Order: sequence, then structure tokens, then C-alpha cells
Amino acid sequence: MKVQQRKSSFVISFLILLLFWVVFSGRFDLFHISLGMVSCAIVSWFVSDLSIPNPRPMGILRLWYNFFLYIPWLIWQILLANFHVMSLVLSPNMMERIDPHILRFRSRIRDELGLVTFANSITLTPGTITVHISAYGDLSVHAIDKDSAAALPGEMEERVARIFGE
Amino acid sequence: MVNTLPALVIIVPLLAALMVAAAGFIDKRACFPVAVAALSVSFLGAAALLVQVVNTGLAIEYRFAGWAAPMGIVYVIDHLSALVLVVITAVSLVNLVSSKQTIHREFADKEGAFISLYVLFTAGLIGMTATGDAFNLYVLLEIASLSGYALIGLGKARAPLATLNYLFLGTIGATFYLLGVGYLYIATGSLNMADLAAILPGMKDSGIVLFAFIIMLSGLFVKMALFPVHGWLPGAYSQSSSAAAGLIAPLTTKVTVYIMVRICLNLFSVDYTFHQLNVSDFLVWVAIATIVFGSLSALAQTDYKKMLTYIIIAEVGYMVGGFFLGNRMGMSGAILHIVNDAVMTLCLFMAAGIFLWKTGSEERGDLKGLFGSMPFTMAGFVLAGLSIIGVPPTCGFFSKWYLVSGGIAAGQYAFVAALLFSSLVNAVLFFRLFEISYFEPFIDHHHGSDDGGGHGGAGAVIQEAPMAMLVPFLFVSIMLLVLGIYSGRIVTNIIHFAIPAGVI
Amino acid sequence: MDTYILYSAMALSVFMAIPLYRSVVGPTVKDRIMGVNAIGSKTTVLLIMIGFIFGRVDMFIDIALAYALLNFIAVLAASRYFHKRKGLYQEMDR
Amino acid sequence: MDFLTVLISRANYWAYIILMMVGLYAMIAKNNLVKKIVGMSIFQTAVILFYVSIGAKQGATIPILRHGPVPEGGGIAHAALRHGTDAVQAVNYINPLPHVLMLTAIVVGVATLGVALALAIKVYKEYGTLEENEINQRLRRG
Amino acid sequence: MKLIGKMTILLCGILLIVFANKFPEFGDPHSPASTHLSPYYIEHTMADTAVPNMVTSVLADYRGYDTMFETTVILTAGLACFFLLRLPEEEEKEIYFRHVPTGVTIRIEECGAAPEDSDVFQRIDAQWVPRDIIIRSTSRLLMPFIQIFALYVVAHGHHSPGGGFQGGVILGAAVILFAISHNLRTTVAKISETSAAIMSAAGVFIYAGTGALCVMLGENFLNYGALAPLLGTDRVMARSHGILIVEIGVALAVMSVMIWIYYNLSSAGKQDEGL
Amino acid sequence: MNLISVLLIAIGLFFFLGGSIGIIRLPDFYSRLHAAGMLDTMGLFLSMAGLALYVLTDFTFANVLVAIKIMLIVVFVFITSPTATHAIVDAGVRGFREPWTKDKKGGSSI
Amino acid sequence: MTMETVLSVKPFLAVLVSLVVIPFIVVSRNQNLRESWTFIAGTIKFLLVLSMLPLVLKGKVIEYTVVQIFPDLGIAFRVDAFGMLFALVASSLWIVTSIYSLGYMRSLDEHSQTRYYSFFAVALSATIGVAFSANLLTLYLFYEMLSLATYPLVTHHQDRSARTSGRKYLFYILGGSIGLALPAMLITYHFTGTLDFAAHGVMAGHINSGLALVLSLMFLFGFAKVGIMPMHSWLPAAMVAPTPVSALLHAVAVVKVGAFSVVRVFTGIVGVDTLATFHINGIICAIASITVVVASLIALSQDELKRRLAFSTIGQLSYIVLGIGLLSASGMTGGMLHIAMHAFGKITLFFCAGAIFCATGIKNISQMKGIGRQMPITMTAFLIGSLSVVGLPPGGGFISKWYLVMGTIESGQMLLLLVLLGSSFLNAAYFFPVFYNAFFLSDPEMTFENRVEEAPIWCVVPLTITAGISMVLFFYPQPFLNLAKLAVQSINGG
Amino acid sequence: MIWQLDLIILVLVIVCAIAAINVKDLLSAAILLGAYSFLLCLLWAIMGAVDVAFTEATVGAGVSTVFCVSAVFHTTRRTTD
Repeated sequence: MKVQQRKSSFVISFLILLLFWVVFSGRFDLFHISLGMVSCAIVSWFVSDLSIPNPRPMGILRLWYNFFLYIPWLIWQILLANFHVMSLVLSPNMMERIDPHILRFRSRIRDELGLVTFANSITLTPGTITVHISAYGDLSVHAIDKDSAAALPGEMEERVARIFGE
Repeated sequence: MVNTLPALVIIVPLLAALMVAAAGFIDKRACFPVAVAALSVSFLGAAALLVQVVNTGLAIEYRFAGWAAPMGIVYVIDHLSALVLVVITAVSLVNLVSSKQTIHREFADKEGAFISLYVLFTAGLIGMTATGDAFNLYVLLEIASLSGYALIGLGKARAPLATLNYLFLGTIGATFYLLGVGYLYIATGSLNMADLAAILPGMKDSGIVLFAFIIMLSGLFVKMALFPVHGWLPGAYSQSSSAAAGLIAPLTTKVTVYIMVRICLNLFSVDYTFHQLNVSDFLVWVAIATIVFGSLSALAQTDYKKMLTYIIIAEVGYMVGGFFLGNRMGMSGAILHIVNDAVMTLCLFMAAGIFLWKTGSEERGDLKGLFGSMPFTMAGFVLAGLSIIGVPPTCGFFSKWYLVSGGIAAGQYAFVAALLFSSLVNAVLFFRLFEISYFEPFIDHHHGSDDGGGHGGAGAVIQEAPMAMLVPFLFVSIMLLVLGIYSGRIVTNIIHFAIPAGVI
Repeated sequence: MDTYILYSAMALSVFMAIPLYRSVVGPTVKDRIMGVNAIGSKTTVLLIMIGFIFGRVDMFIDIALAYALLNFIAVLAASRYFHKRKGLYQEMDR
Repeated sequence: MDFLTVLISRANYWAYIILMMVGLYAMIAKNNLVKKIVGMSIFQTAVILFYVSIGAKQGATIPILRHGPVPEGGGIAHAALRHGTDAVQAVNYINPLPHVLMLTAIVVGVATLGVALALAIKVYKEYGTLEENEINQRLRRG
Repeated sequence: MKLIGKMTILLCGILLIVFANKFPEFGDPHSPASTHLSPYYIEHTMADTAVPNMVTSVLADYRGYDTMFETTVILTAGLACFFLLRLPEEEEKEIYFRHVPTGVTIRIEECGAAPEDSDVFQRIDAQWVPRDIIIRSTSRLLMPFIQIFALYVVAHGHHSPGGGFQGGVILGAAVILFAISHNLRTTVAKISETSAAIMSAAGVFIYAGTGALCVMLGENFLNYGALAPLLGTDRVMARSHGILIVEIGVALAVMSVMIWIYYNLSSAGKQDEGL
Repeated sequence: MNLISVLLIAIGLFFFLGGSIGIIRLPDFYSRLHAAGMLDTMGLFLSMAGLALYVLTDFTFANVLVAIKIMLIVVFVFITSPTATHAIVDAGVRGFREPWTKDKKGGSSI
Repeated sequence: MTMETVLSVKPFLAVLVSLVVIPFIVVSRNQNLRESWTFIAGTIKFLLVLSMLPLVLKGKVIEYTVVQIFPDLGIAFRVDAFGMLFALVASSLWIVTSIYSLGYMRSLDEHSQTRYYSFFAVALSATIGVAFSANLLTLYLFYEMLSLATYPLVTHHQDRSARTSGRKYLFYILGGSIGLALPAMLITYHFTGTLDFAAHGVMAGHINSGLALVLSLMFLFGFAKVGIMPMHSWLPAAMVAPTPVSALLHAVAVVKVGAFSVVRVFTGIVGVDTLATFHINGIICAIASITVVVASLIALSQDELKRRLAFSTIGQLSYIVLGIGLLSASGMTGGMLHIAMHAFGKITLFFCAGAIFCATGIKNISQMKGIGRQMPITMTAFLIGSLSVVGLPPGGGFISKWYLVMGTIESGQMLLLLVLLGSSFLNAAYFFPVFYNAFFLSDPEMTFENRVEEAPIWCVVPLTITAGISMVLFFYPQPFLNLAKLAVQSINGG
Repeated sequence: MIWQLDLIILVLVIVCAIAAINVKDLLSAAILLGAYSFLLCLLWAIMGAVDVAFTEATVGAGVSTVFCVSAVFHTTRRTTD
């Protein structure tokens, strides 16, 4: 089973990496493609047990699909938050408007990758930064003002949880 | 068929260094034989090159990657470089053979790395000597320097600090050299020495070329430890382990002097160096200062190895001063002294290694009674000392002869006086050592017992160093005599062709 | 358009002085790391812009990409110092 | 040529001199070994700046041959190229030689940096400090 | 010392400034530097080596010999760091383990050999860093992409900037990233010091060996044209492929040396706990 | 098309400026990170998008790849930037640096 | 007069032979074997030298170039009359001294005898090398070799006084040769382009008067072994050496090498004409005379026998220099002859001093009261030796002094004649007390009363031989006289 | 070569260099050295030296900073100048 797992994770990473190679390379003659194959094989052999510990081919596809759905929303959120922080920073009475504080809460996401995605999303959204995250989902978040903090955990957590099927 | 010898001389050590580096992690026993074999091949190659050059009288050019001179990198083996190549490979080989046990004792689990660095250092020097490309020289200089830092750095307790200082100054020197190459490049657009030499006479009055000359020479002066910038040398050399010192001390400064000679003669022409610029007088005075300073500082040392390092500084003064006398005699002397001083210094540092092996100390006072307990070693040591002093028929005398003759011919009596002064100081230094080892009773440091008693060495048991150390050492000390006797041949057959015809 | 990009690049390089100011002056080391990080992101854009100015953007992307990736490693290494060690002032007291 | 023109038209050279002197100053006059190492790094990069400035060529593009035709309006840094032909002309490309040399110099720089830092660590292990004057004091005392 | 330093610098600076004034115009296409040698490289690179990136062709072919030693410089640095810093392996006095589910740290004294790592018990450093899942997961995610990018850089040195050295450094940096985000011991277990050292020597050996192979085929050292019969191409393409081969050697050497230096520098020679 | 890219780049620059100003004005480094890390990332995203669009004005296959690569940089930055920010914050926490809050002014804003 | 040149390897062999035996000496564990090697070498060397004598007496010159070190200068040997004279003295006396050392060293049971014999052999090689050298470079080479080889001999006892003396010895000898002789040689080489000894010197026409004077003085003081006055004090100090060493080296090899070198340089390099035209000889004579007188006066006040002999040597050596400085044929003949005559006389004296020390352990003259009765043979030999040194018949010294006196008269230097005669008187004055003490006084403690107890036979025989030769030379000085005359002829002839 | 950018970056580079050797904390010096290499990378790119820029980016950002920080980690941050 272990060998099986390794094999499939090898194949998955190989395919993904080959895609990247093609994008990087932009050359499709035999020579470069074969070079790419070799390179991808080497890298996948090297990292297959690291990056994709338990491969589920269909799961990964679904995950990615969900993920791509999540991204536009995230970007929109980030943009909104950006304008908010921007207005904070550029406002003459900035010192009155900001109110940095740390808030702590526990996320219901259990998947490690999910937690990381969630934490990074929080950080990416201006106004909030994940200070610490434990393996059990305890987050401490530094927020620059009350408004930024208000949205947490909120919708973002829902969406991330949905990606990772929880 | 291409003559591949010039490439082999450096490639074989390089490949061997790689193998040794790997072998150090696989099977340590393989390191030493591989290195010795490679250096032997390199030595034989260098000797064959020398013979070829002397026989044909023509420089051998080797084109790397098959590209002709200004485009690619070429090696040019002429009389001068072939001679220096032989010296480098020989010194390196002999010292490696003799220090097998020392290496084993001092760097038990890093033997592979040490030998690899050792061979890389040699390869760097070989490349510096043979290359005909100004920039390639920089790269090889850095290889030699880096491996040199490492070799020195793992010595005695103060070695890291001293080496760090060496590293700083060495980097300044190398970077200045690189800057000089850049200035030449900006002025001419070329990096090949022969090509540069062809272009430069057309732009004698260019300030850029002048500055290139100044900055390159200042860089090299730092590297060769000329007087005001000598600070790094004593600490670094005296703190290094004996196997490393036996390699680095004889070669580094000499090869740097060689490069200076090469740059002044073959890159900037004789005409430019000696007639266009009036720096030679000034540099001779700097050399005089170096000699006097080195000699006086050597007098103040009680540590044997530290004394040697100051002597090296003084010897650098000999060579630089002799070269900048600007006449055939002086230059012959300087070039001959490159050879002789390398062998002499090697001999002295090998002796230091043996003393260290024997007494565990490099203090002057700990040489007590060694004449009695190790007569053969001391015989070789005396020969080396006499050679440094300049007593005939050891080789030191003959190079000094040329130098003094050159000094007289150039009317630089101060330089002559400095040389003689330094000879006398060396006599004092070495006879002080001889006296200590001759008159005072032997103390066995390893066993803590005083078995000399009464007359020094009268009852001492003969306890020579191991054969593997002693035989190369004696070989080198006999070479001092042989070189001395054949110095005439060296000068007439080799060095005279190395000096351009323009020099009187 | 290229002129526009040139001016944008100039503006960006002027903006770069501000994080640089933070990393030069910045009271704590963390401020400096942050400044460097900010310089890094601006540099990435700037590299691409230079590519446009040279008209050879395909050649500059690789640099920018490598830059983005390695900047991350440098920042990580620098902050890693604090993960393992205490702050400067405590070290001085010690 | 008035002062400002000289100042600007050779700005790279002035900058290299300043950087070089900054590095040299740190190497000579600073007391702390790591500071000296930092200075050394700066010193070396100054030379790189010098070389790269030698290689610079007005109106030329980067030293990688173009495959296709020149795009319209693409690139203002190499105006010459636009009225060039398809044939490779030296005047259209920046001199690659200094770049090659400087790759080597950078490599040498990082190698030296590594060795220097290793030595600094050893010095610290030996003396417990990186300040040269403190080390010297310690040496003098014992 | 400071005064001397300032004086020296003043002197050097004045000297440099005086002479810098004599330079040709900055960026002048007609300066000697731009007209003497470089036109040959620019105009012949395609015909000689079929490599559009002149820097690569000059680096690995025209001046390939330089580059071989450049790689050797790096190897030397690796060897030097090892030689200077590496301490002999010593019996470990204390070993720390962490029970992952509870987060309890256990300290074991005077044990002979350390017990194996398991999912439950994890060996940790004395200066323990709590397992930061963000950094760890991100690095893990990024690693393969960095590596494939690095390999791309190595392979496409002919057509775009990059080549063996840059690719090698990125590869090395990827491993360093792994070491930073996880810990040194895991990394050393994955790529041991021995293999790093041997790989670095092997990398340079690929380079020098290619050159030596050319010598054996009866041409000058590093003249890749000699490889044409072996590769089954014409001489120009053989040069191109030869360049690729040596670039791979450079990449291998640089990568492993960077890892090697990092191992030694970050643990001060003990190779147990890194940065 | 060009107009959009000009606009995007302009907005991106604006964000960069904002991030820079934030770096100066905000009181302590936790809050500065909000500006430095995140506004910059957004600026980068927007300007890169503008540039990618600009590449696409000459719509060839090679240029599409270039655009994809540019966006790939953005993706990487979106992954690395929060991680780096987090690492710096973590460093701050481990350096026992109290965040600046309104009640304890001055605390660590030096 | 053109000289016929013969190429032969013999001079080189003569130099080499004692070097070749050194390994055998070192390896030999057996004492007898070791010393027999010394004898074999000595005999071969003597025979080699002797075999060249007929050729030289026929006015031919033997040449051999070993190696060409500089384009026009190499290590080369050339045997002419003067060199032959010196070589003959040195090689014959080596055999005698070897016999003597055998007795002396064994009876005193000295340590490190192997080293002793080895360096002895080296010293002899160097001496012969100096004698046969064809140019100044070769001469210098062997001169230095001799200085260094004698250092271990001088400091043989390895005690504190040996160390001090060794230091002094090296300081003067090496300091002189490196500091003065070497630069003088190089300057000469620079200006003249050659260092070969020529009959009329090589300086003429190349060097002006001031430089010639400076160079001459540099040579004179640089070859410090000749012991001209300010550079003399190493000689008494070196008397700490075992007596055979003092005997051979300080009566024959070392000091005579100094004298020989000075003569060679003055005649072969500087040239008699140059000396005369620039009036350098006057200065040299003055310096030599002062040395003669002062050394003799000092010798008077010395109580230790060997020290007295040492100062006597200093004085006698200056006779040689003086003889050359006279520039007259007889003077030069006398000077050269004095090398031989003084050697035989002085070695006898040293042997006697050693024999006395061997037999009784006494060093001072004041303690020797009545010793003549105990050691009649020794003291008789002493008498003959001192007669020779003082210059009275039937000692060989008379001949040389005669020629010296004739030389002063020839060149009309009456002041120098006075010096010569006066110093002879002084010589007599410092030797007279020795045998007066030995034969006519008696010790109050009657130590030596009627007990004939000579030194070992190995000591007595050599001193008898040398005393005999000394006497024979008075009656039959032909070999040396002919050689000296030939030498002077080649210098003045043509 | 783009001289306008060149000038601006040169100023920044010099400021950064001077700051790197004057800052009173070795870790900061190491980090500023990293920033210095970032800026240099830009400078090379501006002058068209893409390969040099690439190398500088990888070395300066990826390796030298890490090395410096490691060294500082194993020694000390304290400095008097």
C-alpha cells in the first residue's frame, strides 16, 4: 500500500510539475520536453513523499476546483480590505482610527492544509495578521482596527472549510 | 596532435583533488596515494615542459576549448613559467610526501579535505603560473587563496584570527588586481596578456593604463606582503599547521612575485615599467625598507616559525628590489631567487615541522641539544640556514650574488647594503639557533627526561624523525647544494631567455 | 506606453526609498526584515517593468520569479533567528 | 562639460568609487569582524559594479539574441535596435564579456564570504567575542 | 587604526576619482571595451555554439576554462567550511523528544543511541521551535516548484538568463528552505553530508571530466566539438550540448556545496541543530 | 486594453505608495506589517496584472506564456507573502515584543 | 712569459678526496677503522699534490673547471706555484696532524671524535680548495666552507667558553667575509667583469685610485682570517679548541688561508702594479707593521702558552702581508716562503703546547718551571720551533725572514727594516722565558723533578717530525723557495 | 541601460551600503547586506546584465543572507561599531 501510495503521489506530482515546466519553458521541441520529463521525474522522486503525503487523485481535483472558486472571492475581499487599510493609513488622524489588538479564537477546520489556507487568507487580508496557529486550530490574530477584526472568523472560515470538505 | 602537456599539468591535480575530496568521505586511505600520484604526474609534466621549452626555445601555447588567443583562454608556457611550474610542483610534492604522518596526526578525520585543499592550492598556483589570461589569473588566484585560508585556518589556537586578517588583506589584494584588470579592459577591451601587450605600447600616455599598473601592483604587493602591508603574513604563517606551512610559505609569496614579474615584463613592457614610469627607484626603496624591517623584526622573535615568517618578508624585499633594479643581473637574481627561496623556505619549514613533531614546540629554546639527538636533520637544517645567510655553494649565495651585482650595476648601493645587512642578521639568527641546539643539553619533551647531560648531545641517543619525513627533508637540503652548483645553468639556459632583450 | 512604464518604474524606485528608510533606521530588527521584504516585492515588479523597457520581458521574468521565491527564503531565515534566539536586548543583558 | 553633466554621465563610476571606499573603510577601520566581512562583501560588489558599467552600451539590448522580429514600439532602452536589420550586429547588444567575468566574481564573493564567516565562527568560539580590540586585550593578558 | 583607515581611503578615493575622469564616456558603443573583443562573441555565438545567450556561450565555451575554476572555487569554499568548522561527532549527552499529541517534551540523558523517530514521538532540538504549520506547509508546497524552476533555469541557460550556477543556487536554496522550515536533522537525514560532499565533487568532475573527455578524443581541453561523434550531432550542436552538460555539472556542484556550507555554518560544525 | 493596464498599474502604484507610507506612519511593527506586507502584495498583484494585460496586447503564444508566468509570480507571492509576514510576526512575538495598543501608548514604538 | 696550461682533474680530486671519506668516517663504528680512513685520505691527498709538483716546477699551470656558475665565472681550479706551495704545506701537515690528533684525542678521551674527524676532513678540503682556486669566487667559496667547518672544531668542547669563543670567531670571520669581502668581490666583478686571478691583477684600467684603495682594504679586513689588527681578536679566543685543531687550523689552515687569500687577491686581483701606482702598498705595510709590533707586545704579556702563541701568530702573519706590501721580488718571496716556514715552526710549537697539556694538564707558562727535565724531547722540539719562528738559524724561518729583510732593503724601506728587526727581537723575547722556565728554573714544589714522562708516543712523534722538517728547511729550502720564486716570477715577470 | 532608474537605484545602493556598515547590530547588518544585494540586482538588470542580475538575486537573496544570519546566530549580535 505504501508503495502504491508513493507511486500515485509520484505520478500526480510529476504531472503537475510537467505542467509547470511547460509553462516555464515555452519550448516544445523534443529535446526540451525530454529534458523537462527528466527534471520532473527527479523532482517528483525527491519530493513526492513530502508535498503530497496521502494522494487521493479525485480528491485533489475537487480540492483544486473548489480552490479556484474561492480565489476570486478572496481577491475581492482583499481588495476591499485594502481600500480600508489604505484609507486608514492615508487619513490624517490615523492614530485615532487604528486600534491594534490581538484576538484569539478557535477554528473548526481540522485539516492542516485547510488551516494554513485559512491563516494565510487572514494574513492576506489587510488589517489582520495571523500571529500564531496551533495544530488544533487555535488562532491568534493581530488586527489593526475593530472593523478588520469584525469579519473574523466569519465567512472566510466557512468557505475554506468548504474547500477542504468539512 | 595537440601538445596537451600544459593542460595536463593542471588538470590532473584538479581531477585528483576532486577524487580526493570524494574519497575523504568514502575511503580515507585512498586520499594520499591519489594526491601523490597526481602531483607526481604534474611534476613530470612540468619538467617535460621545461625541457621542451629549453630545447626548442619557443613558448608553448595551449588553447583551452580550442579558441585562439584573444577570444578564449590560453596557457603560455615559456621559460619563466616552466621554471616556476617545476618549482611549484616539486615543492608541493615533496612537502606532501614528507607530511603524511603530520597530516594524519593533526587532521585525523579531515584528512581527505586537507589533502584535497592542498592539491587545489597547488593547482591554483600552477594555473596562475601558466595562464596567459589576465582574468583567469584572478580566478586561480582566488582558488589558491581560498584553499590557503582553509589550510592555514585550522592551525594553532590563534590561527582563525590570523587567517581572517589574511583573508581580508588577501581579498583587498585580489580585488585590487581585479580592478586593475578592469582598467586595462576599459582601455583596451582585451584580457589576454599577449594581446594586451600588443595594444598597450600604443597608449603609453593613457592615465587609465597608468592607474591599472599602479593598482595591479598594489594588489600584488598586498598579496606578497611587501613592507607597509605585510601585517597578515607573520601571524598567518606562524599559526598554521606544519604541513600547510610547508606548502604555503614557500610558494605563495614567490608565485606572487612571479606574477609581478610577468605583469611588468610581459604585460606592460619593460619600456613602460622602467622607462616610462619612474617608479623603480621608489620601489627599490620600499624593498630596502622591507628587507631591513623583516630582518630587524626577525631578530626580535623567540618563536622559531615566527622568525622564519619575518625572514620570508625580507626575502620578498630581495626579489622585488632585485627586479626593480631594472637590469639583467638584478632580474636574473630576482627570478633565480624565486626558485631558490622556494626551496630554502621549504627546507626551513620542513625542519620546523620535524622540530614540532619531535619537541612539540616551536620556541627557540626548545631546540636544545638537537644536534646530538638528530644529527641528520640538523645537518639539513644547517644547510638551509647557510643558504639563507648566503654562504657558497648553497643556492642562496648565487641569487644573492646576482642581486648584489645588479644593485652595484644600478648604482643602488643602499640596496646592496640592505642585502648584506640582512645576510648578517640571518647569520646571527641562525647561528643563535645552531648554538642553542648545539651547546645546550637535549630535553626529551615527550618523556620529560633529560638524557643529554653535561656536554650537549654527548650522551644523547640518536632519535631521528620518521624516515618519511627525514628522507624528503634531506633530499631538499641536498637540492640546495645542487641548485647552487647548477645555478649557472639555470640562469644561462632558462632565465636569460625569460628576460626580454630590452633589458641590459 | 513604454514611457509610461518607465515613469511608473521610476515612481516605484522612489517609493522603494521608504521601506529602505525603514530598514536603515527601523528601530528593531523586525522592522528591518519587514522593510527588506517590502523592498523585495517592489523589486519584483520593477524587474518586470525593466523587462518591458528593454522590450525583452520574457528574459526578465525568470529573474523576477527567482527573486520572489528567494526573497521569501531570506526573510524566513532572518526571522528564524528570533524563533531560536531571544531578542537583541535580552542577549545583551545576558 | 559642466560639473553636473560629469557627475551624472559618470554616475556609475562615482558610485563604484564610493562603494569601494565604504567597503575598504569597513575592512580597515571597523572593529568588529563580521562588520569587516560585510565591508568585504561591499568592497567586492563595488568592482562588480565597475565591470558591469564598462559593459554598458547606449542603445543596446541585453546580450541574448532575439529570435523573432523586433516588436513595434517594444523597448525604449534599445532604440538602435529598431532601425537595425535582422542580422546580428555588435552595436545592438550589450557587451557580454564583463557579465561573464562578473558571474565569476560574484561566485568568488560568495565563496569568500562563506569561508570568512566560518572563520568568524571559529574566532568567536575561541575568544567569545568578535571585537578585535577585545580579542587583542585578551591575547595581551594571557 | 581608524585614522589610518580614513587616510588610506581618502588617498585611494582621490586616486580613483582622478583616474575615473579619464574613462571613455559611460555606455559609449565605440569604447575599446565594446569594439575590441566583444563583437566577435556577439556575432559568432550562434554560428559557433548555437547558443543565443551570449553570456552562456562565453561563460561555458569561450571562457569555459574560467568557469570550471569558478565552480572549483565554490567547491573549495565548501571544503574549506567543512575543514574549518566540522566537529567530530560526539556522543550526545541529552536528547529531547516531544510527544506530539500532548506537546510534552521529554529529555533523555546519557542514552547510547537515540531512539527512532516516530509519528508520536518526535526528536527535537534543545532550542525547540514549536511546529509552525504555516511555514512548514508553505515551504513543503513551494519546494517542488522551486526545484522544477531551478531545473528549468539550468536547462534553459541557452535561451534565457540563467544557467548552471543560478539554477544550482536555487536548488540549494530550496533545500535550505526545507532545513529552515523543518529542521536540520531531518534535512541531513534526507541529504547526508557525505552525499553532499560527493555530489559537489562529482559536479565539478562532470565539468572537468567533459573537458578531459575532449582531450581523450584528441582535441583541446573543453573543446566540446570533439564530442560530436559521441552525441551524434554536428560540431556546433555538440558545443551546445556540451555546454548543457557542463551546466548540469555546475548546478550539481553549486547546489550541493551550498547545502554543505549551510550545514556547517548553520550548526557551527555540529550538524545537529541548525538555524 | 492598454487603458486597463495603465489603470491597473496606476492603482498598483497607488497601493505601493500606500504601503510605503504605512510603513513610515504606523506606530509599531505589528501594525506596519499590515501595510508593508499586504498593501504591497496587492500593489504587486495589480501592477502585475496590468503588465500581463499589456503583454497580451500582442497576442502570440509566446506572449500568453509570458503573461501566465507573470501571473505565476503573483501566485507565488500570494503564497509566500503571508507566510513571510507570519514569520516576521512570529519573530516579533518570540522577541517578547508587546504589540502597541491604544491603552499602552509608546510601549514599543521606538 | 707565457705559461703552459695543462688540463687535469687532479686538483679537483685533491680537494674531493677528503670529502669523499667523510661518509666512511661517519659510518665506521670502529675507532681504528675511522682513523685509518683519515690517514688514507691524507696520504692520497698528499700524493696527488705531490704528483703535480714536477709539472708546476716546470712552470706549467694545471687547470680544471668543475662547473660554470656564471657565464664567465665558475668553480674552477688552477694550480700554480704559489698555490702548490701552500697545498704542499697543508697536505703534508695534515698527515702529521692526524697522527697527533690520534694521540691527543685518545689520551684525553674527548667526546664526539667522529664529528671531529669529519670536520677536520672538510676543513682540509677547503684549504686545498683555496690553494688551488682559479678565481676569487672559488676562493671565496672554499674560504666560507673553511670558516663553517672549523666552527664545530673550535667549539668542540661545547661549554660556555667555547660558545663565547665560537660566537666571536663567527662574528669576525663571517662578518668580515660577508660584510666586506663579498661586496668588494662583487664590486670588483662589476667593474672588471672577471674574477679570474691574473698575473698582473684585473683591476688595472678599470678602477680609480680611491675605489682601489677601498677595495684593497675591504679585502684585507674582509679576509679576517689573516688577523690584521682590528680583526684579530678571534684568534686568541679560538684557542679554546683542542690543540690539534689550534695547531693545524691556527698555525696552518685557517690563518694561512687568510694570508694566502690576501696575497692572492693583492697579486691576482688588485695587481702589483695597481698597488704600486696608487700607493696602496704603503698603507698596507703600515697596517701590517702596526699589527706586527702590537701583537708581539701583547704576546709578551700573555701567560697562557697557547694565547702567547696565538698573538705570536698574529704578528707572524702580518709578516706575510708585509712581504707582499713591499712589492719587491725578495720581499714577496719572503712573504710567500713565510707561509711555509712559519707553518712548520708554529705547528711544532702548538704540538708541544698540546703535548705538555696532555702529559701534565698545564696551560700557563709560569707553571712550566722545570718541565724541560720531564719532557726533554718536547721541549727541544719547542726550542727548534721557536728558533724558526723568531727567524734564527737553524730554523727554516730564518730563510724567509732573510728574504723579507732583503726585500725591505731592496725597496728602501728602512723604517720597515727596523720594524722587522725589532719585532724579531720581541719574538725572541716572548719565547725566551718559556725555555728559560722549562730548563733553568725549577718549581719550588719540585713537580717536574727528574721524572721523564713524555706525552703519548702519537703526540711526540709528530712534533719531532715537524721540528725536524723545520730544521731541514733551513738547510734545504729548495722546494719551497723554488716555488715561491716561480710565483714571484710569474707575478713580476713579463 | 536606463539612466533615470540607474541614478535612483545608485543612491539607494549607496545609502544601503553605508547603513550596513554603520548599523549597531550585526543581524541588522546582515539583513541590510541582503537588501543591498536586492538593490544591486536591480542595478544589474537596469544595465542589461541579466545573468549577473540573476546570479546576484539568487546569491544575495538566497544564500548570502542565510549564511550571514547563520553566522550571526552562532556568534553574537553585539557590536560596538
